[in-house]
Amino acid sequence: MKYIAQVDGITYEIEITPEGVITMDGEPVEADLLQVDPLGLHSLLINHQSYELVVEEQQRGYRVTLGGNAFSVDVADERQLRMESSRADVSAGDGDLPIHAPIPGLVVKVMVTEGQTVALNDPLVILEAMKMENEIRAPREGVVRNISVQVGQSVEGNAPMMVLGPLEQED
Amino acid sequence: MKYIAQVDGITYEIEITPEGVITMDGEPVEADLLQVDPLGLHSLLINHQSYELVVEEQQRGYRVTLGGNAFSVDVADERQLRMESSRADVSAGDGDLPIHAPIPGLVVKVMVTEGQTVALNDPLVILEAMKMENEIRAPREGVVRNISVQVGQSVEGNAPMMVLGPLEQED
Amino acid sequence: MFQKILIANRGEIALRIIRACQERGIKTVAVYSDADRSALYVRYADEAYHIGPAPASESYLRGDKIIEVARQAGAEAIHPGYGFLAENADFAAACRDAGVVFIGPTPEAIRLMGDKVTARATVAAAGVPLIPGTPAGLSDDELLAAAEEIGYPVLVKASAGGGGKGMRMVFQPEELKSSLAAARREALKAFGDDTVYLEKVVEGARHIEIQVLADAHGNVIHLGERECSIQRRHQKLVEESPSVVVDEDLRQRMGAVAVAAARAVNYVSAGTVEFLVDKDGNFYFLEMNTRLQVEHPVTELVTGVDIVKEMISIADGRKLRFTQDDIHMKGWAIEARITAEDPDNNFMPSTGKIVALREPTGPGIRIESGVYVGMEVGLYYDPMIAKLIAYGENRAEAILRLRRALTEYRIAGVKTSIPFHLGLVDTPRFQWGQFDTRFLETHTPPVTDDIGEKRRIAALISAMLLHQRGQQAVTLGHDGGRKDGVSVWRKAALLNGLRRLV
Amino acid sequence: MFQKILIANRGEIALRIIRACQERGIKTVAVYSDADRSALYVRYADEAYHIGPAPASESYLRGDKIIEVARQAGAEAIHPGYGFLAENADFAAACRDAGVVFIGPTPEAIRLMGDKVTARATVAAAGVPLIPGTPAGLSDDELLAAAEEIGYPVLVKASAGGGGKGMRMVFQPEELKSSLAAARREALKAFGDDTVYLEKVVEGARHIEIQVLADAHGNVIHLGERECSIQRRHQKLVEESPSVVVDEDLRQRMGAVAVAAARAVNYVSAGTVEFLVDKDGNFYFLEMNTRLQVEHPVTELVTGVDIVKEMISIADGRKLRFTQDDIHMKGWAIEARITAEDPDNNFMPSTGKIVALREPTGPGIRIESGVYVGMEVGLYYDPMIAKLIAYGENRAEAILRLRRALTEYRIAGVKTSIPFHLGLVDTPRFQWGQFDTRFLETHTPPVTDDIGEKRRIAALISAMLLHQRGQQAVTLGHDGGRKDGVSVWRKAALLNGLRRLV
Repeated sequence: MKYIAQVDGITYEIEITPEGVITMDGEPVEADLLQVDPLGLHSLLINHQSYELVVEEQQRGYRVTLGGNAFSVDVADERQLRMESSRADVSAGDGDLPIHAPIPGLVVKVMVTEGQTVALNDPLVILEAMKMENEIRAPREGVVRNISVQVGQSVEGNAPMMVLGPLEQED
Repeated sequence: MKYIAQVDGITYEIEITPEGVITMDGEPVEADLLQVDPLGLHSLLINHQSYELVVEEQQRGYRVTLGGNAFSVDVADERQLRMESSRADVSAGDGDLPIHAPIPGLVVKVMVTEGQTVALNDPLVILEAMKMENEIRAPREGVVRNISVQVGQSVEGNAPMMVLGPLEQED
Repeated sequence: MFQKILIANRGEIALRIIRACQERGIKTVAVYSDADRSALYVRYADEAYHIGPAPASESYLRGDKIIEVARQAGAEAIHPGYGFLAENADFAAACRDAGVVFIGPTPEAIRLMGDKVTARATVAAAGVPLIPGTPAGLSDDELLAAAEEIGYPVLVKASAGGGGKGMRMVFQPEELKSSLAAARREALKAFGDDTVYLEKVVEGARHIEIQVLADAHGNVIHLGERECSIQRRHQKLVEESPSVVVDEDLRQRMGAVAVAAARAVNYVSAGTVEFLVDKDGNFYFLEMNTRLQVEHPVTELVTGVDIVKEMISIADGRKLRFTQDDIHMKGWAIEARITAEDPDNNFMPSTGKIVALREPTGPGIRIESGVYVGMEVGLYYDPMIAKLIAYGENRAEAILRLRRALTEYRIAGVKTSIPFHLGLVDTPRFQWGQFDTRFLETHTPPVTDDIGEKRRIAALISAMLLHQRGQQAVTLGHDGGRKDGVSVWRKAALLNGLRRLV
Repeated sequence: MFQKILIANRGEIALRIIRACQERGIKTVAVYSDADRSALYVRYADEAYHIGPAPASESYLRGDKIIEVARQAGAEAIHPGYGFLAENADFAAACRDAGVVFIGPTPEAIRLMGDKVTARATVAAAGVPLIPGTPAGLSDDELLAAAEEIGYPVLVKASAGGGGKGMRMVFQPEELKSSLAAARREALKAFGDDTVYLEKVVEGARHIEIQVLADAHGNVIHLGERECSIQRRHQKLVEESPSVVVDEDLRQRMGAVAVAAARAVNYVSAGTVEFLVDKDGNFYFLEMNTRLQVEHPVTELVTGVDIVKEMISIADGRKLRFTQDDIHMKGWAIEARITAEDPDNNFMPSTGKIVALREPTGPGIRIESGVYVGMEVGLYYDPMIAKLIAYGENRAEAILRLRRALTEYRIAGVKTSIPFHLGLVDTPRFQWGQFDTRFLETHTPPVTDDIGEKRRIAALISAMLLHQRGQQAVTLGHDGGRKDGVSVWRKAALLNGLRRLV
């Protein structure tokens, strides 16, 4: 069976035979995997290199914690992917970028208005959480649209706050 | 509902109303119980006294670990007990005491023969485990019967090894 | 000695105080909000009382409720830890009025040191050197003028401040107005008082503080210095003792000044006098923290003095067991604050449930932690969830042990500052001790360089787990179908090895 | 320095050595049997190799396999830990022949000290005082006659012995014959050699040992003493450093003798010279352990020297970094061995799966542990699963910290020695330091006095859980139906409180 795993936008191809023999991106891998406790702690030996990982299940795939870093892995087998791609929607235009609240918090200040053009790293909103003010900055340039938060409002983590549209084309 | 709990041969009566109000052996108890993690760790506040306990389920009841001590608690509600007692067997005569291997191990020496009379604490069998010899001693006086182990044999934990019968009556 | 002490705090520091009490045979009373019913310190205390909902203002800041619990439980003294009510003079006074011993300084000393302006005037009179700056209470325009005189960069500070709240560094005149506004807004929210003042920025300055201990009989000693220059937005992240820039002569001079500052307010209990030390070894008074400090363990490790137990003895009216001559520093200790923040995302607070945990142990490692499996890390309280302290023969060994312990830390469910600390200990300038309080503004510690390898492993294990799930009909059980002691994976690995031999 | 070291051991000591390597930047290779695939040390090592089935004779004692793994993995040195191959001269020689550094003494030194009779003759020639006894190899009848001469009680000891195996104390002539038989049987099984000898029992004796460090350049120093008199069946249960009966003068005299003993065999690496000290301060050589000792952490804590890291440096050919004058003992350290044994049932080995675990932390506590949730504690290996070491300013503080840490220990799934240790620290004679090696034969530490209360609580929680299960239709979830932040139990408690007010 062939599996496709995506982490941080990078795609890996892993093939596993019914006997458990593994090939990763064309290279054979000698791996021994063991779940240590019911909490998701795993021990993995790859070509005798020892790794300890914590694995949590997610909607599709796993959240893997390894040495202080956490990775969200989207994994599926080939058949699954084929079925999904056949009914995939046309993806939204890549010009619109929704800005979500990265944490729950209190909106202390909204620093932009609709229609305003912002540059990379311009401050958009100040969210107060854990008694500290956190500046939410623009992840790229764009035009502010659909501001859906206002000062004094509490927002949940991941709540949409506004949309960054594409810069006006000069044509 | 009334519950009967037995620990180390001691019986406790606990009554719990549908609202969760608790009476233990006639005394009211103010208790707040919370399971902390999926491994069975519990926090219990009794009249504001704080206790941390690990609870494992057993066939009937629980194994409760509290501050280095582990207790096997046999607990049932009244209805259950009533049903059981109505079909209870006549218990075995209290003269026969089976001697089980307290641990798995290798039988290094059998120090008694069938028909032999032993006193309290007389050595019966030497079991080797974890590279140490462990003497299994008579838990009371009696006459040795049905020895079912022999030197060189490996026994499982809790395997029957022999029976201590009652001393011959002088009448 | 007290029979029972109430701890008016939560998290790791509550546990720290419980341990000190247990080691003195004193019973402990914990108080908890709705968010902390299952907390470690609640489970480790002898008694626990609920005091309100999660927001601190309705629970841990409710001095009245806490004193009431102390009465009800029969606690003779209250230890406030740090934060919450620790530097609240009114609470200390209310304890006194209620006949409960407040384990800390007098309300008067807290009040004198609590207002930064009064504090500076008080210690200056005792001969303590100050940083040039303005008085408090000036208008924005007056402050603009004063800033020109002091010279940029200047620091905007809240008069009632502490912990970096309401603090801003300003480099150019045109930034000052907006920074004043932000600082006033934060200060008003945090302390109910938007008074600010300006201070000259001591360039290349290192944050070095002196731990003092004072009893009620007029004896005051110091326990040497701690260096806390590794800060982000004025929040300390790493602390150590001793400091690479403090030699025995400077230590004795700073220590003498710190003792003088404590004497100036008739200080009693443990306290910390904070200084900035410039590159020429001049030092300036910053403020005095009239409480136990987060970073007290590094001092405990190098001096062998248990500061929390000494605080309890002092509150009980005992004389200090040490004179200054009894205090000797041996070895080196470094503390890393483990916070629920995402260092890869601008230290945004990270929330969630702790699903797995294994804390480092072994030689030279001390953990002060409030974390447990099942814990919900929320936004109600400070993001610091644990402290990792490494001790060694010298600074190099302490750093190596810290590094080793950081790689051993297993925590899943929230993002933490661990990757930041791992990067920091691999930074040559940190290793060489070459840094000041602005170090993190100019030096971004390297991120883990093996992130690509880790990503690959995360992908691999995910595919293996998905495969395993598909095979579940054949290989049941959480050990991956290990029935004969050999998993399907190891069998495959052996097979693989054989193939290669062919 | 070595790039990679193989650890030929398992459990807590393998982890201890891995940590030392990591702190020196050395990669580690673990080896494991079928029983240890999921062990902590396997997970914490950089690499891990399977070496055979669970029985030690087929895995951890297979020196040939282990050397082969070292070759395959490119490890330049092997640390044997304690037990298994640590005092196996043939293995040390095989390492040398294979071009792999054995981190320990030479095969010659191991051989000289390994045979107790040769060892005694060798150190006696160097001026080390011996206990009166017989030569080895006498017949039972000869030994019976010799015992009459030495005077009862006598100790039967295995010539190839160690760790209390094959050792018996005999009080009366009529017991000697059966004790000799038992000792020979145990010795034959453990060492493949049933040679025994007799020794006079030094009454009121305390077991006190001196840690030595020797480099390959002829430098030998000692790191002071450890007292290990708290023993059960010649197995150490508690160790401390310093000892209450050793003053500076005795320490220097014993230290000098220990250094002389080490020099007598051209000793290199860390080693321990064991003595019996009688009530008048006379001391007699017992044996020299030519390896790292289980109880080495107490010495590390009071001297600040990391013994394992020094062993690695010495094996690398480096000179000792210390002279005798650099070694100063500060504070007090006590170690409690946590074993999977049932102290309420004659210390029977306890097996099972660890279902819950929380190890103590905080000030002055060091844990060396191989335990984890999910671990199967079996009968293949030594029952010691962890070591709890408490350090304090003085012995009283160390004991109080040990006690505090023992009460914090949460471990479920197997019975452990923790209740024994809790009883011991509450024994006045232990607290006063008044004990000898036979202390536990005559003094049974008190069992927990609140056992009745604990039993009652166990009964109560069981009833509550059963009740909760019955109510499950109403109150789902593992938090006991806590939906609004208040459990059914707390609501009831509040109700209860209200009723009482009425």
